[in-house]
Amino acid sequence: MINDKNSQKIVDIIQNWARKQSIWVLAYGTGCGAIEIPPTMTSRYDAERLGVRGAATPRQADVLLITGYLTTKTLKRVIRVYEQMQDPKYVIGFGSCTINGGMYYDSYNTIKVLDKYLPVDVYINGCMPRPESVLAGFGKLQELIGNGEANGATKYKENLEWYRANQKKIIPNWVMPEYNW
Amino acid sequence: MEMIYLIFIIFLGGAVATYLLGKINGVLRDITFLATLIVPAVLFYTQVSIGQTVDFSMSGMNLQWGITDFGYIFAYIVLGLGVLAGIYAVAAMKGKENLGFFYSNYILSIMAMMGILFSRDLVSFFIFWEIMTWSSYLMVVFSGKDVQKVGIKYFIFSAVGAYAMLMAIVTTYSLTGSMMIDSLVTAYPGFDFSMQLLIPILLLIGFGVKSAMMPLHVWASGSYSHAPMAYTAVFSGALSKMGIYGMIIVIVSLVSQIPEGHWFREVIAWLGGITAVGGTLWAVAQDDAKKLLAYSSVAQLGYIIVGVGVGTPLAMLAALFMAVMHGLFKGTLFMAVGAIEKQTGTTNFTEVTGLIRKMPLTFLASLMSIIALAGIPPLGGFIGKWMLYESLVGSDHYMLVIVVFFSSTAAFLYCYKFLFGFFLGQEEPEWAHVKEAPAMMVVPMIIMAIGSFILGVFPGLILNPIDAGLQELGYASTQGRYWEMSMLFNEWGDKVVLQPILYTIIAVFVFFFVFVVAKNFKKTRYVSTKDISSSGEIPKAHENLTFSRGFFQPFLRAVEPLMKHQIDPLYTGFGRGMEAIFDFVRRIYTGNGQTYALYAIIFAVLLLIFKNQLFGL
Amino acid sequence: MELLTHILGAIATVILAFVVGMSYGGIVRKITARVHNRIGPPWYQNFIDAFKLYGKTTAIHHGWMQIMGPAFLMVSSVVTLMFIPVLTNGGWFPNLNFEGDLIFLLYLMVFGPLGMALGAGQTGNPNSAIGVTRGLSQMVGFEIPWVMALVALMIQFDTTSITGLMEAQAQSGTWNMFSSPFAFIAAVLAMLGMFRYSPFDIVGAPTELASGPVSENGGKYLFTMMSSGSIFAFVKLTLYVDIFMGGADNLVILLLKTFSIYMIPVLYGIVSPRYRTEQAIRFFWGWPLFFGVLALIYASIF
Amino acid sequence: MQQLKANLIEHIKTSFKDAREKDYPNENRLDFYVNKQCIPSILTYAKDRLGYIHLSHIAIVDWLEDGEIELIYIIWSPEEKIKMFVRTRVERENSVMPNIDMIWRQANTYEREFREMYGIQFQGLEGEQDFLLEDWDGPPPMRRDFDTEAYADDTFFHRPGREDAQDVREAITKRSGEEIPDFAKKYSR
Repeated sequence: MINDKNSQKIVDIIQNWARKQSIWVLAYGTGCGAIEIPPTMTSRYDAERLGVRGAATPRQADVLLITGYLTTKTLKRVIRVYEQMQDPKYVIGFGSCTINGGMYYDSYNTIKVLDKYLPVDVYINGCMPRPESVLAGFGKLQELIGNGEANGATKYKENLEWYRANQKKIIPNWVMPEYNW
Repeated sequence: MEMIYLIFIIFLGGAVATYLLGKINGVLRDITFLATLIVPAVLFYTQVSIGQTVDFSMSGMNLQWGITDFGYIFAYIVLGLGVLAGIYAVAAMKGKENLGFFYSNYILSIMAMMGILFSRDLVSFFIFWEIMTWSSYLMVVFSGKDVQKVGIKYFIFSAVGAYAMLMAIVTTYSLTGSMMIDSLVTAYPGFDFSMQLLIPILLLIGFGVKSAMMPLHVWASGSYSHAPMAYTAVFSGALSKMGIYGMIIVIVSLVSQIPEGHWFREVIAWLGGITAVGGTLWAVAQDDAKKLLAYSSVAQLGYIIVGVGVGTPLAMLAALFMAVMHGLFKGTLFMAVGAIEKQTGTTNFTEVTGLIRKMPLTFLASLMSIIALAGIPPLGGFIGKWMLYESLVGSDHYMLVIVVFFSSTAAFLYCYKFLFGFFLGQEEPEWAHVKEAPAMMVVPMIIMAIGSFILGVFPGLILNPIDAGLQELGYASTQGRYWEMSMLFNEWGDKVVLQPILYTIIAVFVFFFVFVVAKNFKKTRYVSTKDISSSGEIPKAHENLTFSRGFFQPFLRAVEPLMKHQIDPLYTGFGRGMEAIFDFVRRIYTGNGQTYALYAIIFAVLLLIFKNQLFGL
Repeated sequence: MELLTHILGAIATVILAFVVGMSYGGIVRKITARVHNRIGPPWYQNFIDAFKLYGKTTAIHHGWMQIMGPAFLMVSSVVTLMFIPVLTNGGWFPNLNFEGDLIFLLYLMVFGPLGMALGAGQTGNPNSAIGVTRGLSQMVGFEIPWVMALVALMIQFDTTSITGLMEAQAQSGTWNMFSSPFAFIAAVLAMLGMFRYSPFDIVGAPTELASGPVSENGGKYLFTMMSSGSIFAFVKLTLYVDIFMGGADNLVILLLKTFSIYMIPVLYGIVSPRYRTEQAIRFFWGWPLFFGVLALIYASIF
Repeated sequence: MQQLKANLIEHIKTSFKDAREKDYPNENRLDFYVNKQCIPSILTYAKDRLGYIHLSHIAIVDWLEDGEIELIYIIWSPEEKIKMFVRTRVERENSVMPNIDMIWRQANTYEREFREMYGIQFQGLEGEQDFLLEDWDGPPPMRRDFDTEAYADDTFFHRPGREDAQDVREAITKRSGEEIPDFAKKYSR
């Protein structure tokens, strides 16, 4: 009964519903994007009504919200934070900088394409994206989770070598604990 | 031959033999040492019956030895702790120098304590008391560190206590013409009031020093932390209880006979309460485990003194139960500190961290003892605390119960500090090599921890002899009224039933253990304590992230006004003043013949001037 | 058979406490949101969060003690619940109401936080330990007025058991909050600290301490802590209702009374900033202590 | 003010023979070129004798055409209210500057930054670990001959579609037929 595929499916549906309704966000506030988070959370836009809520540490968080450009120095920390998060976990790339480098397209120390290094589930476009688009992004993520399509973490796990190769290319001194869960 | 003599002969002979064998062979010495502890203990429990006495005469004084019901309780503590700590000591002191001296001293201490419990007359009581003091003094200075500061402090306070006691004994003899404790008790109500006040106060100074009562506790922190830990377990666990033993006899048998005794007891109870608060607050402020436990001992003895001072049957039960429990858990904790000191070489919380995975059994014993110390059910410390509170509330000591409660709540702080400081927190590579202590050290700790667990569920086991002892002191039987095998009642008949509580806790625990913890634990994998969420940073191996300095700083800031007043400076000031006077006196002797001649002339002149007044001519 | 009903009743009590505590938590979030002029999450949001946390994988541990910590907390909450008379006449929840008394309860309630503190210590995160030390220090602060209030009640009614206090209230016909008002005030002021809403929430301050003791715990650990926290909240509220408001005859009255008393720390907390630890301690040793002393004097005179 | 300035110049010129004054119209400013070996001594002298107790800034200019790098130590005397610029030039390649962080502790931060960003070495500079650039193995990035775009192209991934550099406004015009106002056209590419 428990190992029955159909019952597992039902459990998945319920769990996906719960995951969708309860999104605890760890905002990695690099760059200017962090300033868009307070209005999103406070009374004007009130993300909490959608179940979106801040988490204090990566262990508790579901969503890693990367708000802006990542230098090679911060990328190391972001990878670390992402690997400390517990499954199921999602990544939202926030702002143009995470998509294609934005205004830092020719900078010598910021990465341009986040999804080469971390599995991004949802991108929120804009420089900066307004709180409305942030909410839209969360809505999209909820939709993906509800359909069981937000499987970035699985992708990361399966293609770990590819991601590692990309990461190590710009972080030559690689000292990081093993990632094996 | 009388069994009582035999016990003492074994003790004495063992002490000498261990000392001598210590020069020849280590193994033989250890075996003799353990035998000297275990054989008398076995003899005592099997052959000596309560009430059995031996009389003899020495230089014209009649002396009497024999064990009473009341002394029997303390004999449990002394012999039980003595044997277990002795086994521990053999492993703990291995490789130290001058061990024969240590062991024979240890045996002498145990013998002296047994002697105190056996003494039915004041002379042998005093002699054994002095042997105890001397042997413990030699233990305090055994390590040879800070002898000036710590040893002298202990020595001076013990000496003052002993002189006070001697004065009381001599006064008693001059008043009654007998050295028997019983005759003092019977003659006491007939004394005049100043004597009725003087004798207990003098005796209490003597006993208060050993039981670290408030103004006389100054020696305790230093001495407890400087003696070898194997001995401190006995020092704090059993030896300090001798002060309690004497104190109970003084307060219950003597002072309670007169109407003013009520106020006397109140003062003692409040002194105990202040001792508890002061000891606790200073314990919270310590960074060294030995010091922390030393101050904690002072605080715990404070609770016992509160119980003794209040003196209702329930309070006496509480005090004696706590005395037994304190021997158990504080002995374990001192042993644990000794084990950690042996394995790491330091006892400072700011240096040692993260030993839980290296010394799991020591941690387990410490955890159980700490739970007992904090008074959390279902371990034994709770029983004593519960009875103390109920007795305080029941006997209208409303402010005192708040004071005691404050102290015991603040005790959680140092309890956590002890566990966190040593066992939890970051695992530093510096201590990666640390192994669990040898079995001979761990087993006594575990036995005692289990003992405090059993007493927490079946307090009747130890309340039974306590009850017999209290009846000896003139209390009515309390069994059925205040306690049963695993039930407690207060003055108003409200009860705590311990067994269902234990079963509930075990049932819920097992449920979570099986269904949540164990299942989870298997599925998860261990990560080191460097793998923590520290803002995405990866702490390097040498980066020390342990939080151990200024551990309770906010709390200490809040209670700063309470801790501003210390008794130490007063004593130091007194000492300085005396020194100044002596110094002045010394200056008279300049060593110069001219000056002496001048003195003689001045003296003659003064004689001449005042001769009329002096000689009435 | 009797044992079976007892066990079933106990399970029912735990479920009730869990549901009520969780719902209250959700309602508090809603109320907080309304005070902030937000819409806020639905009242059942806490259930969703808990379910999601339970569904998360928990792949790591820092040692036995980290897992035992939440278990300690849960055991403490459940066992404490067993000793609280949920309804005045025992009713459906007989449990162990008559086996313990208030002082026993005071010490039992410390069991969980201590175990939790050990669990937090095992993780090795300095923030956890800092949070724990703050929590323990704060506890010393609020326990004093709280114990004063309890002692005042004990000497007023010559009993230390909760059922005894409830019977005394039933006999006199007035609630203790009216017959011994100072004790009630002291206890309520102590309750502000006990629930750890602001201004006394420095223990798990999310931004400066990274949520303190729970900072290394996610997934199932956090689920266990969250649910036992909810049960514990229900325990405390029921205890207050039992000893100050005469208990409750049925569930509706119980819910009404607990909710109304729950609103005191919640509404005070919503509009308050945060105290530092020593400020919090001094707060409790100010007016609450004064009312505690008044309560003691009042109780020993009358 | 002029008198004061003249005094200061004289003081410095008598003490340091190779100091060349750089004329500058601003009246509360002194400007010198000195040799790099003189830097610690002239700064110490200014700090101890002339009351220039405050190091405002250390500026750096990359004179690519001259093959030199110029360091400008800007110090300030709160009593005389005159800024002093002490300039020195060193070779771009393989040059070692004297270290002044024992005179002003805060100079350490500037010097570590210059070391990383311009590749200038300082004698006996503390702090071997990386300061701003972690894991950097390229050339010093703030030099003028460092081609940041080429480096970025070389090192990082780029998202396709980025290179065409289309004007957003034109793209919108094409898509939805919106007119671009005349004044805006000159900004379009």
